Amino acid sequence: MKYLYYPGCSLKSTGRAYEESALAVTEALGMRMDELEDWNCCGATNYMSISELKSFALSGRNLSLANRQANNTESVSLVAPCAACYLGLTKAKRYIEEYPEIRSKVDGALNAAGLEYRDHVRVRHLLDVLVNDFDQRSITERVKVKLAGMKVACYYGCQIVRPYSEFDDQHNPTSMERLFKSLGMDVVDWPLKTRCCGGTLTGTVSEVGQRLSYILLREATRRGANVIVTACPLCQFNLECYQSEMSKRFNDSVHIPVTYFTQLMGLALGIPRKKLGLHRLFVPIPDGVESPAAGGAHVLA
Amino acid sequence: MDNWRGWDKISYQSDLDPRFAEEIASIPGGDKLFACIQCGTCSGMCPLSSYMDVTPRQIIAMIRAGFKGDVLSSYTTWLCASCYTCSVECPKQIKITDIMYAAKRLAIREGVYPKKFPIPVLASEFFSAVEKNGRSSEGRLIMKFVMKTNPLNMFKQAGLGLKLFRTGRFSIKRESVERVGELNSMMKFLEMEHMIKKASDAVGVKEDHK
Amino acid sequence: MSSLDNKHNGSARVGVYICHCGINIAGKVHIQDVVDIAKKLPGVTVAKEYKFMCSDPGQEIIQEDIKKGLIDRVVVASCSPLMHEPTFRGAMAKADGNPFMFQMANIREHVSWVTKDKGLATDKSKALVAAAVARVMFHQPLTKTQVPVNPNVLIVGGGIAGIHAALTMANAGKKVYLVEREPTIGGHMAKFDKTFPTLDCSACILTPKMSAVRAHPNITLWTYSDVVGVDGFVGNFKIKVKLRPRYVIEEECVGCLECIEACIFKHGKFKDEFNVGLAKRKPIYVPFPQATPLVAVIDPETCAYFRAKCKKPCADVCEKKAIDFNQKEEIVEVDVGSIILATGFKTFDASRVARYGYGKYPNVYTSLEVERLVNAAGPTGGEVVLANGKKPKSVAIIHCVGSRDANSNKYCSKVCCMYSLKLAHLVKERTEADVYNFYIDMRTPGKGYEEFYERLLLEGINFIRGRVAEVTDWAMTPDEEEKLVIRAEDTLVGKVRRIPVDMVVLAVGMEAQPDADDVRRMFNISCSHEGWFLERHPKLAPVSTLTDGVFLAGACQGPKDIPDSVAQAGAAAAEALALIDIGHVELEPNTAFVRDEFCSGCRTCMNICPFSAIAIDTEKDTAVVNGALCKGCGTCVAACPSGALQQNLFTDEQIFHEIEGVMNYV
Amino acid sequence: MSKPKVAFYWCASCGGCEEAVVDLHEDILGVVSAVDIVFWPVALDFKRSDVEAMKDKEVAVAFINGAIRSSEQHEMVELLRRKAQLVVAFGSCAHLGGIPGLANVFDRGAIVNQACVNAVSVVNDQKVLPSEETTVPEGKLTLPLLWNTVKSLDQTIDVDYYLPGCPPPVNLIGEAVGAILKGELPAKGTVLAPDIALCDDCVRRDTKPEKPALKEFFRPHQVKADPEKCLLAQGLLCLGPVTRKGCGSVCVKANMPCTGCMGPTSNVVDYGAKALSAIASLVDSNDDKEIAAIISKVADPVGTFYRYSLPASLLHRRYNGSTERG
Amino acid sequence: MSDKNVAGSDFEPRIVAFFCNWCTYTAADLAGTARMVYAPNARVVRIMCSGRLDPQFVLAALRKGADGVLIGGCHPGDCHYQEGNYKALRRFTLLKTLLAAMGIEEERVRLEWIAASEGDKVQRVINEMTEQVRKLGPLRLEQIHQIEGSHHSAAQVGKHAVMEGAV
Repeated sequence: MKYLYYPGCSLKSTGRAYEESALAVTEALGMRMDELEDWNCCGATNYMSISELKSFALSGRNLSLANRQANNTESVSLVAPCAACYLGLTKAKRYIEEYPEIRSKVDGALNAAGLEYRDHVRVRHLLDVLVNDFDQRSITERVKVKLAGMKVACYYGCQIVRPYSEFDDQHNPTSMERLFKSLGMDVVDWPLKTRCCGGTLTGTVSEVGQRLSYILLREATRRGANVIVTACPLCQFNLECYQSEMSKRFNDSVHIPVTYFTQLMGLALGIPRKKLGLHRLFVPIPDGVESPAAGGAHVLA
Repeated sequence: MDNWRGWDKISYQSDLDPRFAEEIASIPGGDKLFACIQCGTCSGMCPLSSYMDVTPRQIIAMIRAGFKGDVLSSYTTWLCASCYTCSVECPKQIKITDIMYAAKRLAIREGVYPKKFPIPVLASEFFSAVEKNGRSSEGRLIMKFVMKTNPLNMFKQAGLGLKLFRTGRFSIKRESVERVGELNSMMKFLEMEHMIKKASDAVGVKEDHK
Repeated sequence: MSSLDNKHNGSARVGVYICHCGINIAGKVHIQDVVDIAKKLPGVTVAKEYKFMCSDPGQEIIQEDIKKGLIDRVVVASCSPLMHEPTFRGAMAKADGNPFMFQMANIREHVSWVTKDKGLATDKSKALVAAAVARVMFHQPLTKTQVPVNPNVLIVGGGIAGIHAALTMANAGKKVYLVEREPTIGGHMAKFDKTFPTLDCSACILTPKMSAVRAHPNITLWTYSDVVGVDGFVGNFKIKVKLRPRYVIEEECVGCLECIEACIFKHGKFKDEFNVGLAKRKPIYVPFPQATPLVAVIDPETCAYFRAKCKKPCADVCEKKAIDFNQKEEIVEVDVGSIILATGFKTFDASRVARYGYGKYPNVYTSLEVERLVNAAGPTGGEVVLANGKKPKSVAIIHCVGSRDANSNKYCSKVCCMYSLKLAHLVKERTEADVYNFYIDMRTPGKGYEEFYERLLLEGINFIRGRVAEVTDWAMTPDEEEKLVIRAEDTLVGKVRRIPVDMVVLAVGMEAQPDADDVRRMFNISCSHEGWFLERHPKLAPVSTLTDGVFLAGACQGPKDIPDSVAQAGAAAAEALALIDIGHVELEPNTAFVRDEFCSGCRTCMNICPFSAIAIDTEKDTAVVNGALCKGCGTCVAACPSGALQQNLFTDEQIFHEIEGVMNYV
Repeated sequence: MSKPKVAFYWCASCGGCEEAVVDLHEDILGVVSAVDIVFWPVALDFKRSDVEAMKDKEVAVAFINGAIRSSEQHEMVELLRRKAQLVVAFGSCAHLGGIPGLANVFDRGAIVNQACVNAVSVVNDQKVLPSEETTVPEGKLTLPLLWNTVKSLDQTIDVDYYLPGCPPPVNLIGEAVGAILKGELPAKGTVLAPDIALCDDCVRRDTKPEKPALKEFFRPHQVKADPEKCLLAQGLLCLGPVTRKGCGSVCVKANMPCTGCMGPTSNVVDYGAKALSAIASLVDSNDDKEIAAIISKVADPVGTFYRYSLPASLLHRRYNGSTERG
Repeated sequence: MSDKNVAGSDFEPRIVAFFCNWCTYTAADLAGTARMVYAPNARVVRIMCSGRLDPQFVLAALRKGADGVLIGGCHPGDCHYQEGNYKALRRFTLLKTLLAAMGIEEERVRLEWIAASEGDKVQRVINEMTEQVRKLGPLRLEQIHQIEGSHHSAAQVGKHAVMEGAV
């Protein structure tokens, strides 16, 4: 299986820590993941509002580049850590392959640029790869640090499960919970793990968007979580960066660390905090939660 | 009675656009829209429906009935955060999120979206940046967006910006693909296709009238 | 191809009759054009059109032409042969023509109803008529064979439909074998407390019928049994029934239930299937006090004797020595002439709709569970209580769970609106809780049904038009704490509402039995998309199937309430009785036959006959077809390497000419 | 009364049919004494002009073997048709198209290229191909046109009777000639052989199981066939059940499966389709993958089922797609 | 029909459909009852069971001018005659290899399992096949043979195979 890394725009700016931790974790697991050369925007949510076809063509270019970079092999996964990119690419692939009229236009556009579309490339979310391509026991064995007292609320958000749930249950996904149990952490059951965080509304119509995020944070806290992990740069941004604003707006004290799932995972695997971009958090993971693990098997028990 | 602001709420058939539904339904898989039984699952599931001026269910009904103006100028479509909950739970498997997109595209094309509403502005800024450079530069996008919608917000958001800047999460560097030419050729091709289609549609319309 | 050229009966005189079927055909086909073409076809001596060929005057046109000697064979272009072939064959026979000198061209179902363009529909009709004419030229006079009908009947399923059919047949003096797989008959109806809209007690009207079945001299009742084999054909089925061991000798047991009392388990410990898991039973049990037969059954999975050879207090206490741990499964074989399938339905598995929280939140119930809760004979003695034993103060009833939903079942289950109203009434009556009914459309067509809806409206039940989005347990407001929260759009108001309740009732829809596909295979019938048994015609033959002699009753054919099930059971019984009354069935003469002079005895045919109807005549060294065993599929004919085997009504030359006919492009 | 005149002619054939006539041995003398052979290019020195000089219908019977695949053969058989009262298609090739008929899975271009350029034994660097007309200093030279499609005799001229077989069995030839001489002729178009399949007098028939179901097919070189048992029951594609008897089952007696040279019985329209149907009916599986696997063992279905009858089949020849027609 | 010009753009495929009486023919009736409009290009020949389908019928249809042949039978396991459809499948599998060798495109001869309840499948399959065959263009073997047989007057392919012995 060959992996190509599709960062998308956010992982190069607001989501830098996601990129840092994702690359650190995959490296620690011995997984090679080259960056897709000259990738472009996935044509996500906002783009779709203006031109659907152009959005598909943009994703078409990424898929076509991936195929070329993988020398046309049939077992290449284009790994997108960003949920919106994952959906943008998945949706484009589905529509291109399902609707001949879209296919012919995308083909035409790609040909005009000297590119060619092939069905081979699999679009994968990083979570899918880490949960399903690795034996969870081997991950347990690699745990170097025990994160005492961490009660994790796993937050999936929308777009890795909807509308296509390719690697997990649509209504009750459990991939992240399984992963964090393998990492020896307690997970909290909460019913809102796939409810929308508000997306870009937190910035555009903030009174609405932030309320959505606030509901999530409040319920997670109420259910005993002391850290939330996410698998999407926008979700992480919304849940973390507006906490002080929310506290004012909703007259409540909102204070809970929100990390990328790869950051907390990296911490358990013993990767230095800095390498995981943990210093970039607004709400830090408290110092001293780490203690050396007594060995993989013990963690499982 | 002083506060009574009466208006004629009746809708005349001549004010409706009977082709609106067909137009929206022409998106891939869009014809399922006609199967809607108005059960309201979409509105019930929608995390944003409580903030919308009309519910998603009503949007479908309005599209079907030809209330083009009301649909395109409503806030509902722009509040849709594309979480796809409605699409997944719809008992008739109507691709409601895609329909919202279709309505947004039409609103922009016809210039009838709620003008001062920030969301279409963000979408257009995002679109033009990506179309030009192939990537979005989040920092620049946010700045431009704030300038265009509510410059005063710049000060309100200064704290957040500063924090982002300090943690290395904010940059105003312009991001771009290397081979911009490739993208340009692709977009040109699609625009040509679009123009050809429009032209031929226009001819078709003319013949219809004869 | 010369084999297809002009080698028909030179003296053949074909009459072609084109039916308008009102405007059904005439609206889409230029009838006169078809008549004109027909007139030009070789062998055609008469070509006519008429408004309704199947009507008496229509049939008389054909009969007169036969009597006048104008024609000796007939083509009718009208509807499907599956619809009216018997009609026209009958008409020919009445005029002393041979009914098999007949061919139908299906220009309604296959043309006028499915074609948009009138010109194209006309062209297609012409071709189908040409094909029928080309083929009928090679028809030969044939006669039907008659076989007697065995007057016994098999009824599968002992719910209300099976019970009613069994009693109807038995009262008419026919021998009935009633097979039920549960330990008792009664089906779903036995679980209900009241029936809508009259609210009369379900048990009060059902149990007398159950007892009547048990007591009837003409009914053999096999409970805890399955049909495992079906062979033969209409009038002459051979049935194999497996009687599972219940470890209690049915003939000896008097139903005193002392054994249950004596069981080493002092209290029920295992899932009580009859109470849909709301109560516990012992390893030895009767499903409910009015079970029929009232004979205990031992579940070997849970009985301690089977697991550890413990003491046998149940056997010791039984004065009749009815308990027999050595009982073995038994296979009985019976001959019947007709079969009524009344295998019923199952309720939708509510856990498939994850967002309603069934299986996750203890106070989310299915409607069937609430039927047991409101039932005075149920696990709570008719008290509607929550998992913690308290009475609910507010109850939401969600309609259409597993119905009208492309993600589960597309169809409307037909009974849920009405039973939801009934449950709303009963819950309100028992608990005085606030009851909210969430519905998409309120469907109350039926005698007294709409009136019942009005009664509930007046009783103060809340009706909210909107399909519930989700049932959750996270609170937004203080009054939502510790409650189940319903989120739904009140579509009539146009607002999304959150309503906290104590109890949620999911009105689950009806689904085909999970083994319906195996059952239909065994009985050689079809299922619809949704898995319901397929009737022969949705309107005109709603209780018949495509397999002669097999009839349908009750919800195995589609969602039905009690009155509909009973009505259909009566109809199925009437169909079976009609068959028995005639006393014989006529078999289509479409059997295969060997032309000895061409048969080299190569045995290719013997290999593939599924009915072992072909043997070698050892004297002539040729194959011979046993006409009584041959079912007329024709697969041997297709295999015969030298064309020696042929099939009546489907000979090679008939089909070759029909092919040439359909290729008649004008 | 003069002796009836008889003509023999060969078209696209191997010459085996001519051998068969000679194989009549001393019986040929009887034939020769009873008839007057007026045309037999392979044995006697007659010219086309001799035939052209005859009156129409002057020849009592013309025996024509070989398939028809060139303009010359076509002209000759039309000429013989005019001159003869009866035409007998002699042997598999004239009857059904025969082995040369398998050329119908190719087209003329491919055949000429193979024969004149690509065949390993050919040296033709300039890739010179035969053409209908060539101009040389001495003038114009012409060659007959090779047809794109091989035809059976009755696809080119009207045929009265057929003598099947590759070559026709001697006894059938004798009986046919006898019948003609005596004027005891069956209906026109009859195949002059028994109208029943080979199994009818196959010595191995009784060894065939009641249900001859097969899980595997073999080609003759893959197994050592039991010389007593039904070949089909051993998985060998013996086409005896599909093929007219009359040959004396010589192949089966030699432990080789029947390949069908006698053609089908009169009830069968398309030999190959029927053979295919019968063989597929023996496949013992209901699983689509297993069925495909068993059937994949039938090598070269056209060559197997239409070895002698492709031109006379319903499909007649390979179809080259809608773009290449004309 | 407006397809006199066989190679022209207004080509209308001709499809002969052999439907088994119990499943597919009934399904076609159901499509009719439900008024499911579909392409008029397929014309149905009813046989009692797909097992009756002699491969000769397929070739005869093609020979007589069909551009495609559709065979419809009950789903595996559903045959009214226990396993006639499996026999059809065995013959069809072998026939397909033969047709491929004869240059007949795979899409022209199709076997479909269509249950009595699947009226919509009849509609879909016929529409789909009509379009596939339309894309392939005409087959029209009969016309090819006439063109190639222009050397002489009457093409008499299959002459030997006169059906004898009245049934």
